[in-house]
Amino acid sequence: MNRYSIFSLLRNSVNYHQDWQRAWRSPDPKREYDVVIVGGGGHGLATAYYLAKECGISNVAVIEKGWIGGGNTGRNTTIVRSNYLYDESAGIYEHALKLWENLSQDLNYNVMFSPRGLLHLAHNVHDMQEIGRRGNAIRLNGIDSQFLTPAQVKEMVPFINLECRYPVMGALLQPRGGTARHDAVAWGYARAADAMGVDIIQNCEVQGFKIENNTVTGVETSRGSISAKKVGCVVAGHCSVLADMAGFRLPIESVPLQALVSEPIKPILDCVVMSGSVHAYISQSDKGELVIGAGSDLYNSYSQRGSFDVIEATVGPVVELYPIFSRMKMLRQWGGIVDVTVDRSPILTKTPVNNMFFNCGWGTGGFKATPGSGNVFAHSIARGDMHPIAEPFSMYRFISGALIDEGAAAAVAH
Amino acid sequence: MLLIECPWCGLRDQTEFHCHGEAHITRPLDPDSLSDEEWGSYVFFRNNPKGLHYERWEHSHGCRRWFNAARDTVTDHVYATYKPGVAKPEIES
Amino acid sequence: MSQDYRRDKGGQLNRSKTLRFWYDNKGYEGYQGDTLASALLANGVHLVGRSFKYHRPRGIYSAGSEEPNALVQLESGAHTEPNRRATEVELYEGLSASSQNCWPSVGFDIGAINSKISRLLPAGFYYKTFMWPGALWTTYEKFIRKAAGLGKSPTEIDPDSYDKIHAHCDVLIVGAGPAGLQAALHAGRSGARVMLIDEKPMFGGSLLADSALIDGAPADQWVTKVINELKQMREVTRLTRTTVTGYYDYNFVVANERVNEHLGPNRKAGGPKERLWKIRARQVVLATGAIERPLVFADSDRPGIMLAHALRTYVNHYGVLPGNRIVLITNNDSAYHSALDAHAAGAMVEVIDVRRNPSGSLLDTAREQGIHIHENSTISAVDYRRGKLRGIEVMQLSDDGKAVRGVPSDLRCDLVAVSGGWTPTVHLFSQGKGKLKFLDDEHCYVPGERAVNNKGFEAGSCKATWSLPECLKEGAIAGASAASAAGFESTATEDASGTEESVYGPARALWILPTDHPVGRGPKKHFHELHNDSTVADIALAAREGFVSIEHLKRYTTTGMGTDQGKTSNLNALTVMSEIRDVPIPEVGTTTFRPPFTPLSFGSIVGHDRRELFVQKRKTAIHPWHDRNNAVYEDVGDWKRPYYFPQHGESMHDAVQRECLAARASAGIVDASTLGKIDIQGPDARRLLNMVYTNAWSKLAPGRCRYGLMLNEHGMVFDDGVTTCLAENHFHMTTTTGGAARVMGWLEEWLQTEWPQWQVYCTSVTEQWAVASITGPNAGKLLSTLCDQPLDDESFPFMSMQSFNVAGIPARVFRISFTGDLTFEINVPARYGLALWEALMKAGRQYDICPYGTEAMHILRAEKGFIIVGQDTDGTVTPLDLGMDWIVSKTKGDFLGRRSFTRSDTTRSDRKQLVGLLTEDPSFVLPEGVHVVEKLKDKPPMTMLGHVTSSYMSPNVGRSIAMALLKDGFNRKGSTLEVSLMDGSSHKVTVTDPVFLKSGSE
Amino acid sequence: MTNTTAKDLPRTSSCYARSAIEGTNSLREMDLNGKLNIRGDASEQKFVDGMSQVLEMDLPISANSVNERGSQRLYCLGPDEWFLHCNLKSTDSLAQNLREKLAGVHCAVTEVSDYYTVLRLSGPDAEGLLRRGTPLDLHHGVFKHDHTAQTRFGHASILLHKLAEGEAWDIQVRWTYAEYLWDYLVSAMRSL
Ligand SMILES: Cc1cc2nc3c(=O)[nH]c(=O)nc-3n(C[C@H](O)[C@H](O)[C@H](O)COP(=O)(O)OP(=O)(O)OC[C@H]3O[C@@H](n4cnc5c(N)ncnc54)[C@H](O)[C@@H]3O)c2cc1C
Ligand SMILES: NC(=O)c1ccc[n+]([C@@H]2O[C@H](COP(=O)([O-])OP(=O)(O)OC[C@H]3O[C@@H](n4cnc5c(N)ncnc54)[C@H](O)[C@@H]3O)[C@@H](O)[C@H]2O)c1
Ligand SMILES: Cc1cc2nc3c(=O)[nH]c(=O)nc-3n(C[C@H](O)[C@H](O)[C@H](O)COP(=O)(O)O)c2cc1C
Ligand SMILES: [Zn+2]
Repeated sequence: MNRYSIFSLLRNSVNYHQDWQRAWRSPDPKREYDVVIVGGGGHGLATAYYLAKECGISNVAVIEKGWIGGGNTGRNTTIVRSNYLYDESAGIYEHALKLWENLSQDLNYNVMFSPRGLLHLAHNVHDMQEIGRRGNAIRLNGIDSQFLTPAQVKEMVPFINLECRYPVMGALLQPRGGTARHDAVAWGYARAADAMGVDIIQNCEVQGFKIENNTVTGVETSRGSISAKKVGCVVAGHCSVLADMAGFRLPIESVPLQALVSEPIKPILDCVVMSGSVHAYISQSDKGELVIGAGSDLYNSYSQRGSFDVIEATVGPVVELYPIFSRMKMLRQWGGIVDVTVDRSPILTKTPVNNMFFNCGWGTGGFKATPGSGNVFAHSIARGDMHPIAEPFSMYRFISGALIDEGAAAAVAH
Repeated sequence: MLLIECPWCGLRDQTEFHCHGEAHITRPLDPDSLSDEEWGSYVFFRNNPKGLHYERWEHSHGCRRWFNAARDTVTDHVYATYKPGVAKPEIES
Repeated sequence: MSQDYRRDKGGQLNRSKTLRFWYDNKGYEGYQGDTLASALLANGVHLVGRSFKYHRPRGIYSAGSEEPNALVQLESGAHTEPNRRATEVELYEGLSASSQNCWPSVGFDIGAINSKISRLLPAGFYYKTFMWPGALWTTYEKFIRKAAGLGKSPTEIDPDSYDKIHAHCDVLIVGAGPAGLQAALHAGRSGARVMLIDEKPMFGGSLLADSALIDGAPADQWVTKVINELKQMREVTRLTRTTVTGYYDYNFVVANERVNEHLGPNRKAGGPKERLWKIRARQVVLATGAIERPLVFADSDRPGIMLAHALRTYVNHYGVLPGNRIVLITNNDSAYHSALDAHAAGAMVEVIDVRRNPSGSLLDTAREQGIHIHENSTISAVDYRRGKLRGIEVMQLSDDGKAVRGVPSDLRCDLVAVSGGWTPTVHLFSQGKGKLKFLDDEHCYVPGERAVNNKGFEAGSCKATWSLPECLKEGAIAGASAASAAGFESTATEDASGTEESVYGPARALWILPTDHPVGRGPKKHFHELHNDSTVADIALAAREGFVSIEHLKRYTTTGMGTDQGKTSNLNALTVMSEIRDVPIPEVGTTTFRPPFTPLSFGSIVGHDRRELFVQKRKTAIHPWHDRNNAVYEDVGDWKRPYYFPQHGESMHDAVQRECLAARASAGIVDASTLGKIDIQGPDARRLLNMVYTNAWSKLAPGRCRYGLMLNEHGMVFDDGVTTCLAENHFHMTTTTGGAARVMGWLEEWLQTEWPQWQVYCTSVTEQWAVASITGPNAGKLLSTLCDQPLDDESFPFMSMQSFNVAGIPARVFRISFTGDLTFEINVPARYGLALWEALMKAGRQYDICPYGTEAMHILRAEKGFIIVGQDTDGTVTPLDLGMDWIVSKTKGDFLGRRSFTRSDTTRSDRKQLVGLLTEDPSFVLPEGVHVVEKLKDKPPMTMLGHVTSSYMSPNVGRSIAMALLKDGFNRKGSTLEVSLMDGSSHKVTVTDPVFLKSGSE
Repeated sequence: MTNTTAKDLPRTSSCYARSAIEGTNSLREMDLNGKLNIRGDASEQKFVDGMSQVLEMDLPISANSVNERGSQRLYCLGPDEWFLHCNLKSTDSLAQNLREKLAGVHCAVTEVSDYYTVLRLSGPDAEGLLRRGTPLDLHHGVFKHDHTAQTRFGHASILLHKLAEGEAWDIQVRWTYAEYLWDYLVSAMRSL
């Protein structure tokens, strides 16, 4: 692997960049792998990377039906934070955040992780209670969190309308929260995994599983049959489709979630601001667009787009909270297919089929977990048993009742 | 933006409706006789198919009646809507 | 300044109306009918901005919404808007605009240093560097951020208003060029409801720049005739200055009308700046035309280089000849129209044709006019110095067109026009989920199969129909067919037939033109994408590095991601990639077309839903009194509820303490109107209650009330309230304020989908009733002054309801209590709410009646250990966790959520349970949300046992009180734990029962 | 004992505090009238007969249709739901009569006079103004005189009734949304 640095950039510029290697190979699938990962999103690629790097398993294929990063990894609003309420959630998201902090160096790929600070606004008494509870829990889990007064919010975001329909009463700040460059995460993991021997196979759709004695032995794909000792499915919005192929169901529904960007402008918003009650999630990318998370349509869909009224219901709150943006323009809107669980927590799990593992249910907020999720999932697959951080997220919690109900408790997305 | 035919009010804009997920899930008559798996499956587990989906809609800004729809989750095409209690129509997709 | 480049005649301008405007603080003049771009060109200004990445000087490239370059900051202050395309901004008196992305000026821009080090900044360079040392990234990032972006966001509040409207039609026609006009005419004649929409200020499309004859007369005369006929049709709506921005499912189309922005910020007319149309059409005819495709040659991004059709538009439509010595470079015939028109307008014109031995009638005409044609040639260099295009170098092409031969010759010129043929405008078709197909002969994508729900037709050059007579014919057929499909009788007629046909020879499939060094390996740059500064070399690099998927290519090079979304560049990017990969273009694929077609203002999307109309404020019937009495409000859902009533500058704390004391000392009154209320009737009403509540309802007698908890099927509490039996089969249910709609929905869901045969009806009556709740030891005495009803325990026991007149108003009075003291909840029809309240206040004067708000209400209930669903519960709490086993019937059989109790996690004995907490220091009030730990450690992480859900200073208990959800809480009663505070300190607490006030009558 | 009589009391909606808008287009809140929500089974003859006898009119039986007699209007809202507008004073007695007449029939009569209020919008632009908030097709060829529909206006659910004559519409709305609706229509008038 060419190492990336300012020096290699200088060296290559002499030759008009003719000598750069492929970031990852484009191999034909082998007949057999130790582990097949289905789904080349951030989570799947990270899983492969950590399998090779930390678990000594590099005979791994990542099988992607389209282009890597083309699922939700490539269409999310890039918010990264770890300030979740429950210990289990704090465990996995903080594990991820710690990995984010050195990810560019680890991968030798600049994923532009930008801990620029992340604000959750509280707009009513209930919100204040919610951030009070969460902020305190986060702190006791050893994670940074601060309460801000409206005046302090104003200092960070001078043009905010504190006196909006639901006045800003306070906020929860996670200084280490921020954003990362979504595409780079997929590419960086792919490149680093590839360098350790992982085969990344694009344009290859898994269409079925080979299952003998209730044990998975491989996958059937649009490019033929591939054997595998173990299979990890990390296909986000498509997890129910894969589960169906394996003969079981998941407590998941796939719904459209939209986002939009404005035209690029010079820097004006230097932190991430989220509001549940005035439903606005906004940050500004390094390229200059305002990146705005929209809501989801509450019907199942695999169409990768949603309704226009969701866009209206997204831009309304943005203008209410930030009236100066009224003359800004939407440049592009798009949608993703998010895999939503009832308790708004992910599923990392063994399944009714031996040697088959699922990592899904990240719904509207799994980008931030990418490194942590890939890491513990890799270890779980390697051990054949769930990593302690992943353990509570088993699909069987929906049978025992041990939900990790971030949804009910906090009702904040992303 | 769907156009949905309320069985009572006719074709209406999607924004008059709410979707309430998968249809034809019957509540077990005797929950006590169910294992935890069976109960969990009834409460939480869903088909979530890619393609034809039978689902419940409510004409919330109209007659406030619930009804069922057969819709393709890939094209978002609504094949049919029908009153509750009616058997699911066979759809060739 | 004079308009040196203005032609003496021609153009659809109002030359009698001179408009003054400012660009970069310099004054200019133009005419009414100009765009900012045409007026600048009339004044010889080409350089209008700096590019995104390399800060290269850029000029006006097109004459329409596809403009990638000429983006300006329009106006300043509250009216400012970034990234406006000068080619679309209509000129008005006093217009002021400035260039973007440059400092100190567009002519001399420090950022242009990027251009000097451009070799270091290939596509994706930032992924490869800025990683060392890790800690410095945030510093690097600041510089990167500053360098990126284009214009500036407004920083003042938008003074304009925006409108939004729904529309329905039988046939919607997008685009009013020859095809669209014909379609409108034919659909309109059938009597169908037609909408004709075009983004330009006037109808006519490409005819506005055309010198063609239709039916023997100049095209604009035909346009006028058609518009006049359309004006006569009552069912035809015509919208100019309106861009169709999105095509969604089921022919739902969004269009943005710029209502009066062309009048400038100081519009006299008033009215909205923009209007958003949300259209449902039965049939959608797309007649969106085509966009000219550029040729890419060395440094073809320089100011003074523009699309050939733009040149024609400026000459014919705007009466501007933007250069005197013009070189036109083309790979096709159609560009010769531009050469001829420019020539006719007085320019010296030469043509560089990349084809070998091109021929055809247009070329013959050109030659006849003395226009020199350099065959099989290209531009190998551009001479742009000191802000001006000065000339070019011409070289011969090799046979395969991939290299240049011979020696360059210089050609002096001040304008270069380019044409690489045309790309059909298929954006909307594709947004509407239509499948595109690639036409090999025409080298472009055209509409293929439509999505099943988006019915309609396409016509004209948006499907690669280039000849005018054909466009006219297709338009007629599309309009007539759409009308028929919508149920109207219609056939296409042969009018507008006598139109002269231009015959076009084949184009040469060559778009990336070589220079004297290999493309991408030398000082000259080939920009296929002007907006984001993406070069052919970038594509090659991306391919080399494995970003071969077109979607990867886009994201790696950012090609097509600018404000123009690659309207002029996308097909060239595909072509380059297809050559590199050596696969046909369809195999390369396209990126996804997404709305909006052109950027859509937030203001327009929001429309009326701003400020007071953002979310309705719901107020109770008693609100006017609250307003008069200084209430501070709390937002609960969309309701405004009095939070407390401060007197004479009291603090919130003081007011609330006073209210709490007064309520228990004598009498308090609270507005409880917002509680949800549902009227339930029918023989199966009890059955329903038995299913939705945890306790038993079979025996509740008429006139009696009972408290109930509602669970979801997970077994978790989601609402509570008191339900009263009004008559044997008739109940009045109350819900929490926030839960009203949810509970109503819950009941309807079960009744309509699971138990339709049950005989029971539910009707929401929340706003039917205004509710004043009086509480305190004197509540009864007070009430008795307003009614003739005996109120003693015997005649009106606790948990019962009676109907009688209060203050002469027919009322339902409930003796129930949320304070633990004697309480009467008086419900009257909402129209009497205020009168009731006023009567109670008047009668209560002798008892020092004290109105209190929600905060005091919360304290009063907490003193008695009553829960608030949503505060002391959070969707993970069962009735057993609340210590409310008494409310869970063991005998009545099944109810919703019951089965979930016996799952392994729900039966754990160490679940979080609701307890009371007493602080060691009675004057210390725990912040809500703090967590309880066994023992504070000196640093996190620490094991949390639970959190404080409610916490107050209780004046009646005389100390602080709190409730908490605590792991294994019931077993911990009596023990001492610690609460960890945000500042790192801790406070000792004792776990107790959550009932703090033992006194109180109910 | 203080006694307040019903008739001199203010009415519910906060719009009453506003004076009607008169001009090319006018908007006002109607005086409070009586309203009954009636649920029942249209396939049950006793119900149908009882209803028509008490109300002295035919029961409209398809959703979004209306019958009128004197000051009484009976809207059919859905398969088992009707809405009666009547004289405020006769509400009680009508409700009483219905309950008596329909005794033994499974049905529900609920007074909701105060739950809703009615705004009347009229004028040449009335349809255009309504289109600012409702997604329904209100074109005269589709939504005819004396048509009714339950639909949406902005965030509010409404019952829309195009009166038998002229460009006039009655909009029934939960009264706590009336102010919002009013303000919205005023905002719409400004953008004509
Ligand atoms: C609009 C939007 C905004 C969001 N905002 C945020 C945010 O701000 N912060 C945050 O943390 N999260 C956010 N999320 C969620 C986040 O994007 C996802 O949780 C996360 O990216 C999931 O990553 P993944 O790798 O699991 O899935 P994906 O990236 O979706 O990858 C799954 C891959 O599996 C492939 N696949 C599917 N089926 C098959 C098959 N049969 N064979 C082979 N391959 C298959 C797919 O093509 C896809 O590439 C957002 C999501 C959306 C849609
Ligand atoms: N000689 C050639 O090769 C060649 C090539 C292209 C076009 N033409 C000529 O151009 C004409 C094509 O006629 P036509 O009617 O198909 O197209 P047109 O270009 O005349 O009209 C299209 C219209 O659609 C409008 N439009 C496009 N997208 C829109 C949107 N999203 N919202 C609102 N308006 C939108 C444009 O403003 C334009 O006015 C013919 O005269 C044809 O001969 C010739
Ligand atoms: C964080 C982020 C920033 C984006 N910025 C831009 C942008 O500046 N310009 C643009 O055209 N699209 C931008 N996009 C949207 C993508 O073009 C694209 O719509 C998205 O990745 C979904 O893919 P699809 O539209 O091809 O389905 C951005 C997407 C994300 C996730
Ligand atoms: Zn309906």
